[in-house]
Parts: sequence; C-alpha cells; structure tokens
Amino acid sequence: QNLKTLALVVKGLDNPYFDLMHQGCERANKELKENGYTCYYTGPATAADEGAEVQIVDDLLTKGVAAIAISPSNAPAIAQLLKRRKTNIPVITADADFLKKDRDLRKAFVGTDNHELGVDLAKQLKKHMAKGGKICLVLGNSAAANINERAAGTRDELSGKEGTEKLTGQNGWTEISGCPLYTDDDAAKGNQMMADTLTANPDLDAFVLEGGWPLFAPQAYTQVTNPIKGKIESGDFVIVSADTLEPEMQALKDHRVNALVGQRPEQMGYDAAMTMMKLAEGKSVENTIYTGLDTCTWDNADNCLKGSK
Amino acid sequence: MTSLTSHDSGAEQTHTRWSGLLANQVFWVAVATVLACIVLSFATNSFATSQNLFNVTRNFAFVAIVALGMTAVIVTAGIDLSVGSTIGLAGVVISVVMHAGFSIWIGIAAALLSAVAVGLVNGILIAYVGMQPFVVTLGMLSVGRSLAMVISQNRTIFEFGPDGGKLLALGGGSTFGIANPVLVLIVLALAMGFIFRFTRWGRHIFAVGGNERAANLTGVPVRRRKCSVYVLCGLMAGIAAVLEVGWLGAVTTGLGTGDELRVIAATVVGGANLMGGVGSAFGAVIGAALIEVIRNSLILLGVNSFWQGTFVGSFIILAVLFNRLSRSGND
Amino acid sequence: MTSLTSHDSGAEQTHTRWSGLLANQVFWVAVATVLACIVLSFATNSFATSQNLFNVTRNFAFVAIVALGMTAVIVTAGIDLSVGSTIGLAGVVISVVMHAGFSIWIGIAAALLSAVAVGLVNGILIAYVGMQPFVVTLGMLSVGRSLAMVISQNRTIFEFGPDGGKLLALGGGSTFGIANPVLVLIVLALAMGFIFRFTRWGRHIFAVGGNERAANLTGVPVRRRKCSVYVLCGLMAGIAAVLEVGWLGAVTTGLGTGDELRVIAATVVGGANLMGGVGSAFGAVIGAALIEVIRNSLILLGVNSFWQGTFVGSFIILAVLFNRLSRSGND
Amino acid sequence: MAVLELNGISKHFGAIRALNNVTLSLEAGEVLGLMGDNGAGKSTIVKIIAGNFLPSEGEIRVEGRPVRFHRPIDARDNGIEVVYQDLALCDNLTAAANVYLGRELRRGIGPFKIIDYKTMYSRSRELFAELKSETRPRDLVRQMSGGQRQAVAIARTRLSQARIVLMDEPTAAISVRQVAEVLQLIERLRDQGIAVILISHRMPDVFTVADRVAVMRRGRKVADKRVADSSPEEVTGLITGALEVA
Amino acid sequence: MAVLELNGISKHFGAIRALNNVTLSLEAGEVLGLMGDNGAGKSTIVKIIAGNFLPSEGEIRVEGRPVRFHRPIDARDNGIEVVYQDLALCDNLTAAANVYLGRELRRGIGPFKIIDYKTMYSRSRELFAELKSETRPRDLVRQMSGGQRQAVAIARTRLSQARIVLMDEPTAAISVRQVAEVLQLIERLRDQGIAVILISHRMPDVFTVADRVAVMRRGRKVADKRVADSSPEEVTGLITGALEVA
Ligand SMILES: Nc1ncnc2c1ncn2[C@@H]1O[C@H](COP(=O)(O)OP(=O)(O)OP(=O)(O)O)[C@@H](O)[C@H]1O
Ligand SMILES: Nc1ncnc2c1ncn2[C@@H]1O[C@H](COP(=O)(O)OP(=O)(O)OP(=O)(O)O)[C@@H](O)[C@H]1O
Ligand SMILES: [Mg+2]
Ligand SMILES: [Mg+2]
Repeated sequence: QNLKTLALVVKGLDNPYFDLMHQGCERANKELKENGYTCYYTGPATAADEGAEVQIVDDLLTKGVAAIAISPSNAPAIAQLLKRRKTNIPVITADADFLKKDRDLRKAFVGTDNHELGVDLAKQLKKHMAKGGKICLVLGNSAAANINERAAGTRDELSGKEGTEKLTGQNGWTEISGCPLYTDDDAAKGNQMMADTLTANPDLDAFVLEGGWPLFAPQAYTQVTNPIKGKIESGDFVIVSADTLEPEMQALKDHRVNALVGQRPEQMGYDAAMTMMKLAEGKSVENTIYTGLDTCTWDNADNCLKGSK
Repeated sequence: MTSLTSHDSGAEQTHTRWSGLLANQVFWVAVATVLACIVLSFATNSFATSQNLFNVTRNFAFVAIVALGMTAVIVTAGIDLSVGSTIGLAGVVISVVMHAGFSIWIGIAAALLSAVAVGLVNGILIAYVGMQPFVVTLGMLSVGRSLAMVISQNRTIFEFGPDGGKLLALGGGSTFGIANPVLVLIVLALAMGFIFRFTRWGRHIFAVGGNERAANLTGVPVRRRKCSVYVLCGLMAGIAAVLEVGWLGAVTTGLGTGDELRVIAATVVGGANLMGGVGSAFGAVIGAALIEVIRNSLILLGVNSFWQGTFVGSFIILAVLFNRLSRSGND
Repeated sequence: MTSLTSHDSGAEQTHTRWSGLLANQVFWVAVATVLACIVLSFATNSFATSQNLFNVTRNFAFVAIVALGMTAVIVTAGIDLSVGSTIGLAGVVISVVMHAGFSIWIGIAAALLSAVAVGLVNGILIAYVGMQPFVVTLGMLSVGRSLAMVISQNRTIFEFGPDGGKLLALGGGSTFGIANPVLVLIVLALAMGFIFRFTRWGRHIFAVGGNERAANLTGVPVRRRKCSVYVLCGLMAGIAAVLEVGWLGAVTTGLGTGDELRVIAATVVGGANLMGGVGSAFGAVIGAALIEVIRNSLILLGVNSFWQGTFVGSFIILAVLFNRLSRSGND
Repeated sequence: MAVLELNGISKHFGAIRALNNVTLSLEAGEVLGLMGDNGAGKSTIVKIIAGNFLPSEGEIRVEGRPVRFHRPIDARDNGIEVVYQDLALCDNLTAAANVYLGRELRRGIGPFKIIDYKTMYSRSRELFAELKSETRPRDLVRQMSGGQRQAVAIARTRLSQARIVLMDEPTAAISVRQVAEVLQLIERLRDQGIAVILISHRMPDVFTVADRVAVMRRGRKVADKRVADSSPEEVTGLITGALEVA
Repeated sequence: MAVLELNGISKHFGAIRALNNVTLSLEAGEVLGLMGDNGAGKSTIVKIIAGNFLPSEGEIRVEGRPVRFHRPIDARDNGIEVVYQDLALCDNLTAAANVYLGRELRRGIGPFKIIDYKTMYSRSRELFAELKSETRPRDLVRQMSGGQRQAVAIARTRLSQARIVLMDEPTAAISVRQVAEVLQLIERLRDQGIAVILISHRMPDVFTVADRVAVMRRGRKVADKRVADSSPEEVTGLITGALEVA
C-alpha cells in the first residue's frame, strides 16, 4: 500500500546518538503502518555539513511529505528556509529547537532542554566537589548549538550567573587554559585530547563532558582514566558526562565516570514520529514535549534508565 | 596508446568536430546529466516541478561557482583544498561585519577581501616560494577554519544588522523565477568560459599546466599566473560564501566544511585533469549539476539513507567511466 | 633552475652524501621534529614523560601505518582518498564479525579482506580502466562509508564476542613498554623501507611515477604495479583499523572520518611528491610524527582551542617551507 | 628465412592514416636504413614492431611465426630490443636503474631475492665505456645532457641477446665521437647475426652502415633497395618527393 | 662592436662545474658554430645567455651594455631568441598556440582585447610553409612527430625582429629536406645582420653555414677559430680530446 512519509531529519548519520532516534522511529513504524504512515530517517552524512541538512529539508518539502521533524544543526538557517518556503507541511523540531524568535514556525518541540542538561551536569559535579576546582569542558563540533547550550548551562550553574562566558574563579571554579576541548564528535580524538590535557595539567580536578564522545571508545577511555582511577574512586577527581549510552553505563559501573545525565533519544525518535502523525491527521499537539532526562550515578546505575526504554 | 591514460583537452580540438565531441568528457557528463533528468522526470512526479528545479539549480550553484575557480587552479596542475575553510571564513567575516552594523557593501567587501587574502597566501607560497599546492592549501584549510572560530568566537550569527534584509534577499531571493545564486553562476560561468578561451591569462594557465618549464622559457609570467589562479579561486569561494550566508540566513563556523572535496569532485567529473592542462568552465558547471541531481534524486526516490553514499559514489565513478569506455574504442 | 619546483628524489642520490642529505626534505622534517621535541621537553615538564611519549607514539602509529601504503600510491603519482572510509569499513567488519561470535582470526581476516577489496576496486578502475585516481577514490570514499553504515546498521558496537579481550589487548596493550600499534608500525616501516629499495616491485613503482610511458615501454608491468599499490594501501588501512578498534574498544561508523587528509598530509610532509616518483617509508613515519607532536604540544602548552588549527596548519606549511628555503641556495 | 616480416601493415589514428599497407622484411645480420620525411611514419613502424600499438591491419612474422604483440614486453620476449626516439627514460631514477628498467638484476636464494645494485652499477659502467660515453651510472637522469641520456637508452639494448634491434634516431643528439661508436656498435651487432633497423635523418650514417635502405613517404614505403644500388642523391629525391618511385 | 660578449662565465651545479671561465664574443651577422662532446656545457651556455640560469661568475654584455637576465623574458626583451634542445613545447596546446606562447596576438580596442586566433593560425601556417614543414597549425603538439615538433620550436624565433638567435641542435630530429631549409634560414638571418649561435653535432652543417667555430671540452672553450682556418678533422680531434688546443 502507499504509505505517507513522515520524515525525521537528523544532523548527521555518523553519530550513534542519532541512531537511537532512528530506533525510536523504527519502533513507531509498527504503529504508524496501521494508520498508513511510515517514518523515514535521513540526514547528511556528517554533522559538520549544515548546508546539506538545509538542502535535504528543502528537498523533502518539495517531494511533499506528510510531516517533517528536524534536529537542526544550524537552527536559524532552517528557520530561514521555512520562512521562505511558507509550507503547509507541519514541521516539528526534535532534539534541538529553533531560536525563541522562530518558534512559531514549528508546531512542537520534542526533546530535552539542553541548557538544563548542562545545569544538571554542573549539579552532579558540585555534589562531588563542593569547594570548586580547576575543570575542563569537552565539547563536540565547534558549531554545534545544542552542545554549546549545554556548556552555557554548566557555566551558568557553576558561576551562579546567567551568561557566563568562561569560568575564571567564580565560586572557586576555573577553566584551565587550552580548554574547552573540541573533539569534532570524534571518539579517538576526544580520548587523545583528554590524555594530553591530563598530562599537561596534573592539578586538573574535573572533566565535564558535554557529550559522551570519549566514552564511546571504552577501551581507549579506560587507558586514559587508568592513571586517575584511584583519584576518581577517592573523589579527588571528578568526571561527569552527558548521555547514557551503553558503553557509558559500563564506564559508570566501572567507576570511571562519576555521573551521567542522559537524554532519551530513542523516546525522542518515537515521540517525534507519533507527534508528526497526529499533526498529519490534523490533530492538535502540545507545544513542547519533554522526553526527560535520566541522571545516573554509582548508586542507581542499575535502574536509572528503566523509565526511558 | 591503449596503455596510457592521457585525457583529451577540453580546450583545443584537432580532427573533426564530431569525433572531438565524442572524445570529450564534458560531453558525456552532460549527456549523463540530461539522461538522469529525463529518467527522474518519469520516475518521480516531483522532480520536474518548478520548485524542485529551482532548488536543484540553487543548490549546485554554490559548488559550481567555486568549481569555476577550482578549474583554473586544476588547469595549472594545482589543487586548492582550502576552499571549504575559505567559505567558512568569508561567511563569518560578512556576518560579523554586518552584525556590527556596517552596510552590506562593506560586509561583502570585507568577506571578499578575506577570501582573496587566503588565496593570496596560497598563491605566494605556491608560485613564488615553490611549495607543493597540496601541502600549502591543506595547511590553509586548518588555518582558515581556525581563524573563522577566532573571529566569530564560535557563535552562531543570525542577525545581520540594518542591511540584513538585503543580504537575505541577495542569497535567498530570485529574479525572473531563477534563484539569485544561479544568475550569479550563469554570469560567472560565461565570463570564465570567455576568459579561458580568449584572453592571454586563459591561454597562459593552460600552458603552465601543460609544461611549466616550457611556459617559463617562452616568457609566460608563470609565477604571476600561478599565484593569480589561487587568488581567483579564493575570490570565487568568497562570492559563494556571501550568497550561501544570504540563503542560509545564519552562519556557524562549520559553514563549508568538506566543500573542498565536493568542489574538486565537480571539477574533475566535469573533465578537468589533475595533472594539469585540461579543464573548462562549462565542465565545472555540468559536473556540479550531475552530482547535485544524483543527491536530489536519492531523496526524492526515498532511498534508504545508509545506501545513499553508495549511489552517489558509484554514479560519480560511472559518469567518468562511461566517458573512458566510450573513448577506448578509438585509441 | 630557480623557477622550477622540482623536488629531489628521496630514493636515489647523486653527488656527495652530505649535499644529498641537505637537499632531502625527509632530513629537514626529521630535524624539525627532533627540534620540536627538544623545545617541548624544556618548555613543558610533561612532554618528556614516559606516559606522554607512549601516548604520542601510539597516536601517530595509526596514521603512519596508513601513510606507508599511501606513500606507495603517491610514488606512482596516484592518490587514495578512500583510506578514511576503508578504516571505517574494516573497523565495522571486524566488529560485526566478532560480535557475531567468530574468533579474532576470522574477524581480522574479514576486516583485511574487506579493506583489500576496496583497494582492489580502486586499483582495477585506475590501472586497468585508466580512470583518474582522484575521481575513483573520491567515489569509493562515499561508497565505503555508506557500506559501513549498511553493515553495522549504523549502531555502535562495543562487544566483540568471546575473543573481545584479545582484540582489546592487541590494539590497546603494550609490549616492552611500547604500545602494540607502534611495534606494528616499526615492523611495517622497516619492511616497506626494504621493499621500496631492494625489490623489483619497489623500483618499478618509482619508475611508474617517474615516467609511466617509459616504464611501460621497457617492460615494467605498469598496470599490475599500479593496481598493487592501491591494494597495499587498502591493506594498510585495514591493519590500522583492526588496531584502532582494539584501542578504542568500540566502533561507530564515523571511525576514520577525515583520516584521508591526515594521512596524505603526513605522507607529503614526509617528502613524497604528488607528481610521483618521490617518497620514502621513513618520510611517511616522520611526517606523521611531526603532525602528532604539533597537535600534542598545543594541548600541553594550553593554547586557546580556537587558535589550535592556525598553529597546526602553519606548522605543516613551515615544515615544508623550511626545506624549500634551505634548498633554494644551491639550485 | 627472414627474421622479421611485415605484411600489409596499416595504422590509423582516428582520421590520420599514419601507415598504409607497408610490407617489409629483414634478414638476420642485415642492417636496414629507414628514412623519410618528418611524419612519414617511421616511428610508427617501430612502435608497431615493438608491441607499442597493434596494427590496424596486416600481419607481423618473427622467424616465420605470425605474432601479435599486445605489450612491449611481448616484443622483447621475442628478442626485439628498441631505442625509442624519445628515449623512454625515467628522470627520477639513476642511469643504471634506467638501463635495467624492467629487468632488474637480483641476487639471493629462492624467493628471497633482492636487487643487485652492485652488479647493475658495474655492468652499466662497462656498457657506457663500451659506448665511449662519460655517463656515470649513479647519476640521476634528470640532470644529464641530451647525449648522456641517449647513451643510457642505447645501453639498454645490450643487456640481452637480441635478434632484432630497432633504433629510432639513435644518433640525433650525440657527439661526433659517439656517433662513430654507435655506428661501430651496429656493425658489431650485424656481425653477430643480429638484424638492425636504423632510422636516421643523417644520410652519411645510413650509407656507412646500412646494407639496404627503405624510404617512407606519407605512410607508404616508396623504395627499398640495396645501398650499393642507390645513392644519397636518389634517396634525398625519394624523401622529398622529387622522385616518385625508385 | 660585438652584439654579444661573455666574459669569464662559470657555472656550477652543486659539485658539478658545468662551465669554467668561458669567454666568447659574437658580431652582428656572424654565425658561430658551437661544438663539443655530450655534457661539454653547450646547452648550459645557451641557457645562461637565454636568462634561464644566472651565471655563477662572469659577465654578459649585449651591444656593449652589461646585462643580467633574471628570467627568459629579459633575454627576449634584449632581442635574444632561442630554440631549446628539448624544444620547450606544451603538449596540450596547438602548434599555433605554441608558436605564439608568451606573445599571443590580440585584437580589440583599449583594454578589451581578445586573442586573435585567426591571425595566429594563418601566420603560423606561413611560418611552417617557409620552413617547408608539413605541420598543421591547429594540431595538438602531443600528436606530432619529432620533426614536426622541432619545426614549431624553430618557427617561434621568426616572430620578432631578433638580434641574436641561439639554436641548440635545431636539426637533430628533422629530415634532410628541412635541414637544408634550416641552414638556409640561418643564412638568411645572417644576411639580415642577425647573429646566430648554432649548436650541432653535425660537422657538415656547421662547416656549411658557420663563419666561426668554437669547441667546448669539459666546460672550457678549447678552440675558437674561423671555419676557413680549420677543418672537420681538426674539430673532431678537438672534440674528442685527441688534440689538446688548436
Ligand atoms: N598517437 C598518435 N595519435 C595521432 N596521430 C599520431 C600519433 N602518433 C603519430 N601520429 C601521426 O602519425 C604520423 C606519423 O608519425 P611518426 O611519428 O611515425 O613520424 P616519423 O616518420 O617518425 O617522423 P619524425 O622523423 O619526425 O620522427 C604523423 O603525422 C603523426 O602526427
Ligand atoms: N640542472 C642541472 N643540475 C645539475 N647538473 C647539470 C644541470 N644541467 C646540466 N648539468 C650538467 O652540466 C654538464 C653540461 O651539460 P650540458 O647540457 O650543457 O651539455 P651539452 O654540451 O649541451 O651536451 P649535449 O650535447 O649532450 O646536449 C653535464 O655534465 C650535465 O650533467
Ligand atoms: Mg619519429
Ligand atoms: Mg645540450
């Protein structure tokens, strides 16, 4: 039969995180088929390629899909496209949202608040290190807005002030020189950079990983953290990381990372697909659909994810 | 000589016009592109819509504009890997300048100047210092992207000050139903086609690519010509950046990442030879068009996104293969 | 001839040994690398620690292993842009096979086979069909990455079945205090250095790069040799992939993205000339080492991350520039 | 029996007919001078015999057996050695490496063979000395003078026991002294029963060493006679077209 | 007054001394034959006069003025035209484009000038006809025979009013018919008051057209005398080193 397409456009196919959204999209497909829809997962080959994502959205609007969900790399650019195309096709954002001024261009946002994720990471860090310390933020692609938002959340929370550019001693927190590290979403590079930073700065107290890239390479990460394993156990060194993917949970159980704050990408993919179907059928939906955050620590490692899967 | 992979010049023909045409890669790529378009018009009901054609032409315009400059570089047996970063740098420069409240003209001037500056550094190191183009431009790829981060402090910029509307209209608007970047491409392609064929500069870059030593001995200002192609290529990247920023309506430092390979692919699919001495403006445009038509069609046909790369890669190879095989009969 | 950018062969020397050495890019890059290491040992108190040296050597081993294969390709005046994707594909293959419960040997065999297959396709299209290496391998870059996605269904794989421990020990472990990938690199570099210099195959690829027509006329099996270098380069990418997967302990389809440019940069910084006929195994290793030392030092010195790209790019250019200028005196 | 026979060979490049129904035969120990205007097709004949092109039409026989050379090495395996007009040298290799290109000497046992540089250098030095050329075996060809390059190309033909040697203007760029050497070399080859085709624009050279002279004009063979029965004036006339047929 | 003077010119390439204290002078309307063994340094002299290398030592004067040529075009601006031994052709361009390389004809008004292909083709055809060469102006040089290529290189020197023409083995690859044309051309140049240096290994050619002959051996000039006062035998002796000095 002829199924109507609900398109889910992610930032880049090369990131395992988005693949969890893909799995949600597949899970939804079973229910969608009965109603005559199918969820089509796509995106540019790499997340660095933001122009390509705009072109893909443009093509899908032309092709005429039933609804479209977008995780924008360059949010204002996608918004600009929608303004130009003045399309009737319902659009939602998933995972990452438009800027405040552009939010009436989309019918709903499915995802988490990235700023809040950063705040939660900071809260976990503060739990382990009340007096502050020398830290290093680990970021992804330098152009990724959601990661930069998380970094902002972390900095705001640690300094206690909105709009902090860089931590320079507020509440005892300092970002060392050479940081933040940009891993370009590359696990190998992330680990190499962390190892170098540890070597260069024996007085470093904590890493805040705004995305889990280094942990996606568990063996390399193990080697990087071997020299500081004891300090992590004793609470003298703290690593907190975003995301709760399987290799990361393993690292948590091994006490190589103190806390994880994860989104629920699979749920996001599922909810995005379901929201799109509702819109395609003319039903109304809530403006913001939060899929929530999971906070995992050494204490609750075995059951912190139950809610999301 | 069957054993030699000599490629025919797109610039000069011997023999009859007809056999020359058949031996010309540009011709075969053009045929492939037209065939693909015809097939797609029947296979999908959205390809031949005016909206889709509008999109397709606009999408390849950016790559094709840079490919015009790249053609000049490749004709001299050079290569420019820094164009992607130059696009990023120029895009950031125009955004920062206009964001600071300056007019669009000052913004464009600043963007083009920064792009030309990158080209000039490339050109001087390659032509006057005598370094390998690949190394120099690979270094500049890294430098250009880094400078873009420094200048923008890695922020996304989406407010372009008082002249913002003009910038969006320039890159995103259309005239007579044709997207503005396409019109710019047409003008530039005609100009470059003319320049390649009918000016001294054009003839000289082919000579430099054919036999640099001979060109130098016969009084061609080889260094000046070699330097100029990198400046030109930088300028084209700057023009593409201005238009692309206007189209996107926002700039991050990721703008143009990986474009160098796309641009070089378009140029080479369009018949330019990396050993130098062969290439044409029309080829660059048609090469960019073929690659974009393939990309577009995969989405229109709803091909599984994991497989899309396989199709794009195979079609690029096939387009060039087709031409090789058709020629091997008479050599 | 001051106006010509001819680069000297690293493989054969005339004149005295000493003047030959001074005219050799590899020598200068080695000097630059050693100098950088000495300066860093004084400027930071962490560079010369055994842990850091362990990390640095292991980090560049992956790139250097592939650069050995790339050197062979570049010596024949070819280029292989598909190595990054080949690493991704081979990494995915070994993971999927071992995840399915097969032994590490079957996993390694499957990974190397898939890598060799990519190389073979490249080689056949380039050597026997006579297509431009740039186009073919650019196409395969796209195809390889896409196949990796298809095979893994784009999932992250971090469980390698019963032999998982062996794989992790192979890539992540060390022997006599030296990381295993470094040991593999040393063995392969010595082997390739020997092969380049003392086998027919080695001499032939230099001849093919120097004058393909002449090589063909004098009975060198040009096509076979050209094909073989791509197979070798694929094989090296496969070996690097197996080690890298063992080191990382997990595979995503992003593995190796962008490595092609890193590898080519290492090869060219190490003295290989993209016009063919020049290159050496030691050069490839030293080129990779220099680039890694620069990257490492920027972090050790705490350089602002926005500026890091500027330094890396500039140092790559400087390393090669230094050699150019030192030579321009006597030509 | 003729060591080499061409029967009705033609060759087109697209619209250009470089050779038109050429028939030629060569006995062992015979030197054939092949002359003709520029573009007459002399090098094309050489390239066809050398396995560089396949003829468009016609047949080649070596010692009576019909042969088809698909690659230059096929021709060499049949005892045909060639000095190409453009010399076919690799600029980035040494003189010795160029001499031995495609048949490098190796030493060692079983499958573990390495290139034998020492013998290659010493043997090349002997070959250059034999040609009275001051070419150093270890020099890169890139830095050599025109004549030194030519010596390298000629030295190659001496490596194996050839039956037929084709020389496409081997004396074009070399000095008086070495011209004499090359001509003597050709005579020595003849005395060993080797058949030689010498292409040259130098009338005196051809008349000194050749037994027979063939003249090409616009892709056709217009004359083929014993040197004793001809004269430089006649051949000049045939080349320029002043004489139609001999 | 001499149109061209070299005073004590030396040139080293690293350890190699290609030229050693060479002094030479040339009058208007004089043809100098320059001979010598391969590698004697003849082409190096040409390249120094042509602005291709700077000499390591010594001075060049053109019509009495000391000059330093940093680039080939500097030499050409001083009325020096050169036929290089390797011809210096771009394979990917047509014969006409090669003839006019570096001084393309243009037409149009003010700054809007375009290349004048028509005139370039017709003028090249005339030049080739003048040299009795069957070279087609529109053919790509890549497909040409050795002699056709040489005709293209020689045709170049006829484009402007040169004062000095240097020919590095211009007759090496061309046929009898065209050799005669080139020699006649040299005579015509002389009659127009142009000074010519002819490098050749062909004794008869040099003795036919040259007024003076200079012999190089291992980077030194070992003889420089009027042709009338010398003989082919003497020159051969000087080249081979059988005679030490003339
Ligand atoms: N690969 C080719 N493609 C097209 N035409 C060719 C090719 N090779 C040779 N020709 C043409 O064939 C004709 C014969 O060329 P060939 O090289 O055999 O001449 P030749 O007698 O050796 O001349 P020369 O004395 O100048 O070396 C020429 O007109 C030439 O242009
Ligand atoms: N660029 C260079 N680098 C190093 N050595 C060179 C260079 N050019 C020429 N030589 C050397 O200088 C010497 C003179 O060479 P040159 O080309 O002037 O000889 P020639 O007299 O023209 O010989 P031929 O008759 O063979 O053309 C030779 O030994 C040659 O190897
Ligand atoms: Mg010939
Ligand atoms: Mg010479």
